[in-house]
Amino acid sequence: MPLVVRLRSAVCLLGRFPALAGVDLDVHAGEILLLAGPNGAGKTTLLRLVAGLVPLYSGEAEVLGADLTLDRRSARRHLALVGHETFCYDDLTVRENLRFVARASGGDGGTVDATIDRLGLGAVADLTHGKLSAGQRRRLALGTALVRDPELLLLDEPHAGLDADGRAVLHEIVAAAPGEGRTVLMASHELDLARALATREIRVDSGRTSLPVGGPA
Amino acid sequence: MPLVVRLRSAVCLLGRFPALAGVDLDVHAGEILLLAGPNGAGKTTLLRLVAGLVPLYSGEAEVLGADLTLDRRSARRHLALVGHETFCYDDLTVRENLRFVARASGGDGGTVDATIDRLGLGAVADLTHGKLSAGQRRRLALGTALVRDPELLLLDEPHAGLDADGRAVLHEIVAAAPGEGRTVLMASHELDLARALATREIRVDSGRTSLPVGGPA
Amino acid sequence: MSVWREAGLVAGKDLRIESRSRVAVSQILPFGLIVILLFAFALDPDRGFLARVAPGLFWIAVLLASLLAIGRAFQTEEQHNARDGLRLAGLDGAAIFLGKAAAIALELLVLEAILGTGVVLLYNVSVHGIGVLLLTALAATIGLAATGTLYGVLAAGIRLRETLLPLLLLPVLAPVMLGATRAFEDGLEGAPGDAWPWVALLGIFAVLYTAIGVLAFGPLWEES
Amino acid sequence: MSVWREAGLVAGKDLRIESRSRVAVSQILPFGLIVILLFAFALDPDRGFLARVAPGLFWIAVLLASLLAIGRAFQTEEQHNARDGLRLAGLDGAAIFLGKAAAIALELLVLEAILGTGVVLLYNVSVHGIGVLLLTALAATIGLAATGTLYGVLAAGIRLRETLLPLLLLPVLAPVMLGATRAFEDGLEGAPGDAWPWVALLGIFAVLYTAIGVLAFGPLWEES
Amino acid sequence: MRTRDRLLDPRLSRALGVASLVSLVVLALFGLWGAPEDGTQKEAQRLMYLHVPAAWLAYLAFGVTAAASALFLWPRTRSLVWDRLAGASAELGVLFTALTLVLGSLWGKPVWGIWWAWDARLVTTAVLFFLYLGYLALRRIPSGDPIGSAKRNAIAALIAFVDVPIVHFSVEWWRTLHQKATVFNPQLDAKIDGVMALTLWIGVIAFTILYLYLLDKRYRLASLEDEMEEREVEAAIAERIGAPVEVAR
Ligand code: HEM
Ligand SMILES: Nc1ncnc2c1ncn2[C@@H]1O[C@H](COP(=O)(O)OP(=O)(O)OP(=O)(O)O)[C@@H](O)[C@H]1O
Ligand SMILES: Nc1ncnc2c1ncn2[C@@H]1O[C@H](COP(=O)(O)OP(=O)(O)OP(=O)(O)O)[C@@H](O)[C@H]1O
Ligand SMILES: [Mg+2]
Ligand SMILES: [Mg+2]
Repeated sequence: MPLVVRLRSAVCLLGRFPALAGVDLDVHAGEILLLAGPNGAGKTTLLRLVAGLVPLYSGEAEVLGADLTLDRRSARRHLALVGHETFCYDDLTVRENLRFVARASGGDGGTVDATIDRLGLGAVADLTHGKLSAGQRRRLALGTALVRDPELLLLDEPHAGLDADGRAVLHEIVAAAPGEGRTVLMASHELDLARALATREIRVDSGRTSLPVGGPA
Repeated sequence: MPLVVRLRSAVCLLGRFPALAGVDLDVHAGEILLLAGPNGAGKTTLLRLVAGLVPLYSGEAEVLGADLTLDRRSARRHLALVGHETFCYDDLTVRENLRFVARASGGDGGTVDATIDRLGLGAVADLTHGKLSAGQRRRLALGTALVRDPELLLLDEPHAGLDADGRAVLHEIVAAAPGEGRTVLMASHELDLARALATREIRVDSGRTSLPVGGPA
Repeated sequence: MSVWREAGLVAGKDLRIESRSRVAVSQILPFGLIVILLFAFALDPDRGFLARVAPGLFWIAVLLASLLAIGRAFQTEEQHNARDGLRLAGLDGAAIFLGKAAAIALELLVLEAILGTGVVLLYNVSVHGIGVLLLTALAATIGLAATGTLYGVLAAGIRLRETLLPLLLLPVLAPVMLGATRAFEDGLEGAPGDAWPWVALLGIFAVLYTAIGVLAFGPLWEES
Repeated sequence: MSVWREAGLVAGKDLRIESRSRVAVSQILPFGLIVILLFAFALDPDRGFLARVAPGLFWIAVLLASLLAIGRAFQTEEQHNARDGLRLAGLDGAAIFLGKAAAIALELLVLEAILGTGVVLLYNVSVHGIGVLLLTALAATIGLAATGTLYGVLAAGIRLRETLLPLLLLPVLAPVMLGATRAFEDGLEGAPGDAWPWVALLGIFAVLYTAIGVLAFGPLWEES
Repeated sequence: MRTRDRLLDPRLSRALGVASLVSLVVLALFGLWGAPEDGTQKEAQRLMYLHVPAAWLAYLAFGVTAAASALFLWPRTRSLVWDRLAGASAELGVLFTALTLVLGSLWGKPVWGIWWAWDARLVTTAVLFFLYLGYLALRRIPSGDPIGSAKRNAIAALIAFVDVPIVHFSVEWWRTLHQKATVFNPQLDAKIDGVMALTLWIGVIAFTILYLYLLDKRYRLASLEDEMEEREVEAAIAERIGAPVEVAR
């Protein structure tokens, strides 16, 4: 199976601090890979590197066949990131935010209503982002990733802030991903929930990936 | 035992939306009370009302003996809130942020170093808030609450973003609270972890509190 | 998807946000009007050179208001890191540039029309050579919007954009302001012949910066 | 804890944030200098009235720069909702007001010294009556800082503070600007006698707004 | 909170409406034919009978706003009635200020040869206009706390009122193109022809009646708006609650 992500001795600097200090990582198509590790380990930085949002300082990085040092845009087109922030506009409604992302990614916005239903955002679909509660925002963030129908789904602590119902929806989405042709790379501190989903787990610590824990290699 | 929080038909508007639509709540001294409920139920609004950060539209609210409609300041002095945001300055370091809060609350900053140790922030104590990872920020937010040595501790999803180690620290802090003369009011979606701590649980839904679930009344 | 469709999408989004928040209409416009009032006050009307310096003051007011408008256009991208979302969407850099610049230019044109009316009434200016004035305003506005958008992205992502942007922009926009002022002066003095070189200069500036923007915005946007 | 200690704490925090981020030094100051340059451009030095209108232009530049400084002082309170943290700390409203205003006034005084030097050099102004000028600047600065802080909190918490603040502040500050301009004119023309009423007016304004601030800031801060 | 929902008895209000109509007609008769033509300004001077009352009524309206705001801030008289009154009066004040500016400009063209001059009186009046526009903008910002935002509004109104004396004394403090105070001069010794003075006073009375009438109407509108908002909120609460929930303590 082809490699979706391939990192070799990848180093990323935040300011002058090596948030990633030489990471090696292979992610295979169809995997659900869990990144676990303590606060400040570099999980968020790793996901942002793969998404092409922070630059590579040294080493090699290939995502969806594109070399990140040469061409970040073509990889970005086919992946989606749910980060600590929502990437949404405060003055647009839930529906408008989703439609904008869908159309900007080249779609026609036809899946927006289905996504709103799937995420249980029906009641707040016409409320602007600025008025949403923390959990409603997390659901919307998940929605903006789904409407793009990505090949690679990057999730940064997707459980945080979601209620039981939201977690069930998240579980269902991630579990269905391989069947829909998606690969998932997920950082989480909800180890029990995340492990129930993951096909493999990798530990990130002090800006390095260390021996994989559990799951098939 | 005296009532720490007493709400009667409390209504709070966000814009024109009744985020709290008539809440009755009694919190007794020394309790660890868990607020559970779906996304958008009004938990954050309830905590912010008790903290005197959102105004009461109608109803009665008394916190630590002070009537919130007349005097929010004197209640605020003796409580602390760990909210979705950190209330910190991006350009101040962890230590400076903690020292400012401690001194602004009338203390002399003598407990700052101990708090840094307790929360495992030693390695980043001289890093500015802007550079912290998500979990490090949550720890700092917890720290700003602790240095104030509050009688009433309000926690809004304190588990979110914390790693295993951070959760252990949180657990220890909350469990020790009654012994240190603190009352705790906590909203959380990590029900297993939170229930292990709580002495009582109340469900919040659609801006109302409903029947208590589990725990002694 | 064509660049034009993408540009339309971005411009539509920005204009919709403006129609919700009404920052330009209810805040930037009054700001411009008040600046015009202040100038008049500071320059002591008795001495009677207000009408003579009206073009310069008008363009300073437009410039200051447009700094606010540009700041606002990039502020919306920074809340909740929307900029990262836009980068992930994979829109063409040229399209983002054209869309944002078009939205800003539209807002500025409305602003100029109203501020211009204000200046004419308040500074007691008699209007001649309306054609020259309109062309000047159009060329200058395109220049302002293109440069502003380009520099807006240079300053974007920097935590202090709000205060840094004016610093970056003012020196670059000084020539636009100078050219537009001279063209307005000549136009108002009934010497449109003298104005044309200035209009041409503004036109060149507008084309130049639009071209630079179309080419450079993509890479800048990706890196910022 | 005394009001003065609390005010010192707040001022110290704000000045420390400034010393880290250097917004005032590296961005607001250059902005002011560029505005002064722009005026020179727009008002065409050949006609030779730059020196005469120098006081007015100086105070407009100071005013615009101080809008930025005030905006910045409240922007720091809005990141991560720091304002809520400050409210929870239970500081006295008067102390917060005095602390923030003092920090702003200090920054503005430095700014004025440098911009003033710039104006003298660029506009070719000859300086007389330095005593009047210094007193004027002091009174006007206190007035600017007090009013700015008071209005800063009126607009605080409103999502569009950045653009609303200038709108609210400019009309209130117009009299300060006028008074300071006239006092500078009289001072520079070597007629300090004419300047004193203006200085007195500025003094009254400063005292009045400081008093209003000390009384009103608390309730405003609590409600906003 | 229950508050007074009308300012005046409806019959009194109706009477005021009629009275303001009648007095405006009398003013027109006196202003256009009764009062003598001015020696130097000719017919243009007749604008005074509108311009000056408009300016004074603007002062009065802002004064009422300030007084009502102070009454709101005073804990013993705190009531939303004062907030509503302050808002209604400020709107009328802005209206009268706009009228003063427009009429002054119309008058300036024939007399001074220009629509607008950079004169202290004119500029401070314009500043006044913008100041209260800002105040009205501030009032419109929604908040879930009627008392809290009323407090904020009240403080803003008191700050803004500082400009009113500045407008009045501007002609004394600065050399101005605009006329110095002739009626309310520092000596309180009106220097004005008898019939002219009478006409001016008719204008002031007519405008005052009109102001009271409009104030009552605007207050009524505001209280209806508040009532409607209250009902909307109650409906929203009922909707949020949906089926009755068992309440826990
Ligand atoms: C846009 C232009 C003008 C504005 C904004 C303006 C504003 C005002 C204001 C605010 C007042 C009230 C003063 C007070 O009692 O405190 C006033 C009064 C008056 N104005 Fe004007 N005015 C303007 C133009 C004119 C013109 C063109 C004339 C005639 C030459 C004029 C003649 C007067 C007179 C006679 C009074 C009454 C003075 C007194 O007895 O106090 N105004 N104006
Ligand atoms: N400019 C800087 N100087 C020094 N250290 C920095 C700087 N910027 C970021 N850091 C550090 O880099 C690391 C970034 O970690 P990252 O956000 O990737 O962690 P994470 O694994 O996502 O943690 P969390 O679980 O808390 O979200 C943190 O330890 C942070 O303190
Ligand atoms: N202006 C508004 N108009 C309508 N609804 C609003 C407005 N502002 C907030 N809301 C709604 O008010 C509710 C606020 O809920 P709150 O943030 O207290 O929820 P929560 O229980 O903390 O949820 P979460 O678990 O997601 O954090 C949300 O349902 C939100 O959609
Ligand atoms: Mg992280
Ligand atoms: Mg919440």
